[in-house]
Amino acid sequence: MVVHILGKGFKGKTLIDIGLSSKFYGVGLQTAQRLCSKLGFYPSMRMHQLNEQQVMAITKELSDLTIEGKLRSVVRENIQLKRTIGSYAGLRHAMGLPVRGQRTKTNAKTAKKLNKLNRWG
Amino acid sequence: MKAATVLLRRSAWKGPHIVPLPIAESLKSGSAIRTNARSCTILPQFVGVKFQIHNGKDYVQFQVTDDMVGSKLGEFAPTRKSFKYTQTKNK
Amino acid sequence: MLRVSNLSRRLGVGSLGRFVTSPLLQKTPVQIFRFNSSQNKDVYDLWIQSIQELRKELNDKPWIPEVSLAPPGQARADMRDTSHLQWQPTQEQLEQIAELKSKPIPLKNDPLIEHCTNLIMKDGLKYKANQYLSKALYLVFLQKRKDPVELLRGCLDSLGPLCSTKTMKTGFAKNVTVPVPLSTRQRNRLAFKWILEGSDKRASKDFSVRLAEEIISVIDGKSSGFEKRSLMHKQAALHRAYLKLK
Amino acid sequence: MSTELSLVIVNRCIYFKPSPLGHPPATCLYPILRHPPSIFAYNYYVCHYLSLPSFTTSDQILLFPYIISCTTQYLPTNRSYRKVFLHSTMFRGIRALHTSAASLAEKKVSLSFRKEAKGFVKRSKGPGNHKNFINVSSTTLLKKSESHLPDLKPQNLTKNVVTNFPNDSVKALHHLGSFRKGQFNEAFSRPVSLVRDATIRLEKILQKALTTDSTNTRIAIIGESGVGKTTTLAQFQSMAKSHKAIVFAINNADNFVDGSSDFGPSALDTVEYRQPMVTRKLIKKFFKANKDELNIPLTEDIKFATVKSFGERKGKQQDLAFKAKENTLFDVLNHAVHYRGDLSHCLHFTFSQLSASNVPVFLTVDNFTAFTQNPITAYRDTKNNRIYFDRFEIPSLILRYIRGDDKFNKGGVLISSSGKHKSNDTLSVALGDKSYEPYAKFGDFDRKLAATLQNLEKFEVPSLNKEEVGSLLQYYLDQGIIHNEKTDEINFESFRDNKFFYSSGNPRELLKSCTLNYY
Repeated sequence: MVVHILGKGFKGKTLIDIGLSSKFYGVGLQTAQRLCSKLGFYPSMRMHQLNEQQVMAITKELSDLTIEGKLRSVVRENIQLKRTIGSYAGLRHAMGLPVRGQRTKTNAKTAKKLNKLNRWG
Repeated sequence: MKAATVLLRRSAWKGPHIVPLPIAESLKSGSAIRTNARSCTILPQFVGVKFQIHNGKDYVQFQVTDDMVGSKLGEFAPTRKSFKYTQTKNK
Repeated sequence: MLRVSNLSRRLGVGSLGRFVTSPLLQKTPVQIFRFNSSQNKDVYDLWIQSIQELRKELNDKPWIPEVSLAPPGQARADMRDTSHLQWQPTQEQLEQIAELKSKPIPLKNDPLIEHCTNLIMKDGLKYKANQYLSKALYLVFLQKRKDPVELLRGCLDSLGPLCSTKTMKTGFAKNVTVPVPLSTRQRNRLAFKWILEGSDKRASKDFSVRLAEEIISVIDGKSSGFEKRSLMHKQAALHRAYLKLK
Repeated sequence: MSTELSLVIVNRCIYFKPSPLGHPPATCLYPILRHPPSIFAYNYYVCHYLSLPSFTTSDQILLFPYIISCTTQYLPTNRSYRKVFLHSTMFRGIRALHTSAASLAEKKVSLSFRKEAKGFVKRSKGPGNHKNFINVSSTTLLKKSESHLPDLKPQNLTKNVVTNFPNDSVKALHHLGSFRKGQFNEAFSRPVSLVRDATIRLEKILQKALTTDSTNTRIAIIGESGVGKTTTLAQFQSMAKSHKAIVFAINNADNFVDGSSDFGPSALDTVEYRQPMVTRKLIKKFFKANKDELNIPLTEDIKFATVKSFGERKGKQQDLAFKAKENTLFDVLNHAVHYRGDLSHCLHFTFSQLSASNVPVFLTVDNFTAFTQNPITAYRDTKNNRIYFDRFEIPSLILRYIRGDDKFNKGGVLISSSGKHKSNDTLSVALGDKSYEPYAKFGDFDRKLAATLQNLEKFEVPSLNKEEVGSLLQYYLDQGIIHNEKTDEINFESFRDNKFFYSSGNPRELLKSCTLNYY
């Protein structure tokens, strides 16, 4: 049984807080737990136990948070701002190199993969 | 930007790191302030002032804008030059 | 250690753990909650005094076994006391000793179980391997209500191949495959390895359950190991021409 | 070998060099205790392994009792250390001297390692994947042995007799969940228990409780892990059922605090939260186990409101009222087990009716230490703060009966601690075993809870003594569950002594050493 929340599918046996924190960018375990407590879910409640109203409630709560696309655009804006004011951090983002003084002779793989002006992850 | 990262950088009781600079004079005369204090925090009062910040070799000039407030002066004067290979002709 | 227990005895204290119980405190629980320290002043004085004594004793004097190892209630232990050596065993006891001396010391473990445990064992985790085997044998017992060790022995006996084949170099032309008889240990090993292979194909998460299921299937004659056994026998029979009979 | 042993021999006494843990390292005892068929064999081994030339035969013969006394003296009192100690290499199966006459040949070193073994590989998928040892051994249809044992009857209890739970109560106990997995019940034809001193003491308590109100009988059963607290409680329940008493059993207090079932705001004024799923289960169990005794006329009315249900059954259930004097508690609960709505008012109603009636009622709570070890539950309120356990309906109900706010006219309250929970000071201070530590942290000591639990009377289940171990072993031998000994050749007394020493009188360890011990 698959439960769909905000267009994401969850296995029925998944714990709610763990499921939410694993699928949404910007929702960690703590946020997910807080959300579950707020909606009165018990700790070992699983996805398949959610009824329609509860799914709607989760959706509503999640839509109030800055997550996924919204959060990504915020991150992008911040990087863009750094670039436009000409700061060093912006420069490093543009070059695709580590921002905080890490070494670049070797490693720096993650930075080379992720650090872009149009950062996605 | 998260508030926490700003707050965690430095104890609040210390206040921002500031170096005495002739801000008022510069605003009047419009002349650039030449300084080596790269670690000085940019305050709202600095907006509009021209700075010449030492990058180890030269003095890089820029004008402070609203968005720069909160950064350090040194952030806007890169200290490293990227390596470029140029073919020498007269060998 | 003994000194500490002396101290605790002096205080009438059961243990010197984190929660020190003094006789004054050991009253009804209601009184515990209305605990008043001024009542127990003498107890604390005694406590501090004892601690000081102990510290002094430990720091001042060197480690003397006669004193430090004295039995409870004795100040010193006479290490040179040989009076107890005068003791003589009774005739009956001597007989019993003589009788026991003729008896060999028994083997620690059943050799078959030991062998199977070693076959299960991985990375030297013998205790774990034995736990798995013991649990499996218990499950076998529950299903069959017979001595599972004997059942396992029977299993290995029925599953173990009698002979195997071995490739020998002739020194010229091609190599030949020669049937060879197997020792009991070799038979047991092959049989138990087949049981393990069979158990690996089973679904349960718990190895002991898988092993038990496989052993039971061998007892019932359903295991795939029997095919392997007959294959091996067939192979040997095929090459019986090369059998060397001295 | 002699260097490894930190034994000091003074005045015919053996002292173990004290180690930081306060007990001798198990390896010290290992060579001596590995084969303890009799005193003389011990001495033989001592001679063999210690290779201390200064000993004469007479000394060696004297050694054994001292080893035993020293070992028991130094057996660590701390439970976890004790467990380590018992499970260490020393605590292994023993093969008596008589059983195998193998030669004294040197032990061969085995070179066959199964390197490609997949035995320890974690399996993830496939049918039957869920089966683990404890479930398979306790739930599959196994061949049962046959035995004819006397029944556990409160009228004629004889010490050291292995008994069946009688037919009239065993079904109820199964409903109540008094028999657990991991108790090795599957090894026997049906659950059995030994009549011990504790059983007889409990029977006296039961006799008293049948006539007095529940504030006179508030018992806390305590004891070390595996000592038989749950079994003793089951014996009590069985005897109570034989007296036609009503038993309300909560067989695992963990269910209320570990966050495994749902919760919601309670409709009652006195408590904040209800737990519908566990309430329903409890009522079902209670009803099934006590059907015969529930013909109690009601003193109040109770109404079950219409429940809106999904689909076709829409609105089918009407308001249903049970009236005082006309209906009985049986009618109410018979309706309640099929009722789809909230049952917490029914639970409270049941308890108020039980309190009002003159039938003896016993409330038993097993694994009660779930509350003391973790008074703050895994549940969280809407502000994400964890909830204290007495804010839930059923735990608060239990506490009310322990405190004496509510009481049964006849009967009692029994709680039992659990060996699996981390021990803290709350229960031991409340029962007077430990003194009150004013600076203890909340995690170690819950003052408020301890004040409530002061009302409980301590009932300690001790370890088995030698005679009890003997009668249990005799039963196991009769049932043929012991295979690591050749039973026909056993010198029973030495066998019993060995098992007694190794299990240190702990029934669970004893059973383990008999059933899961193939060496």
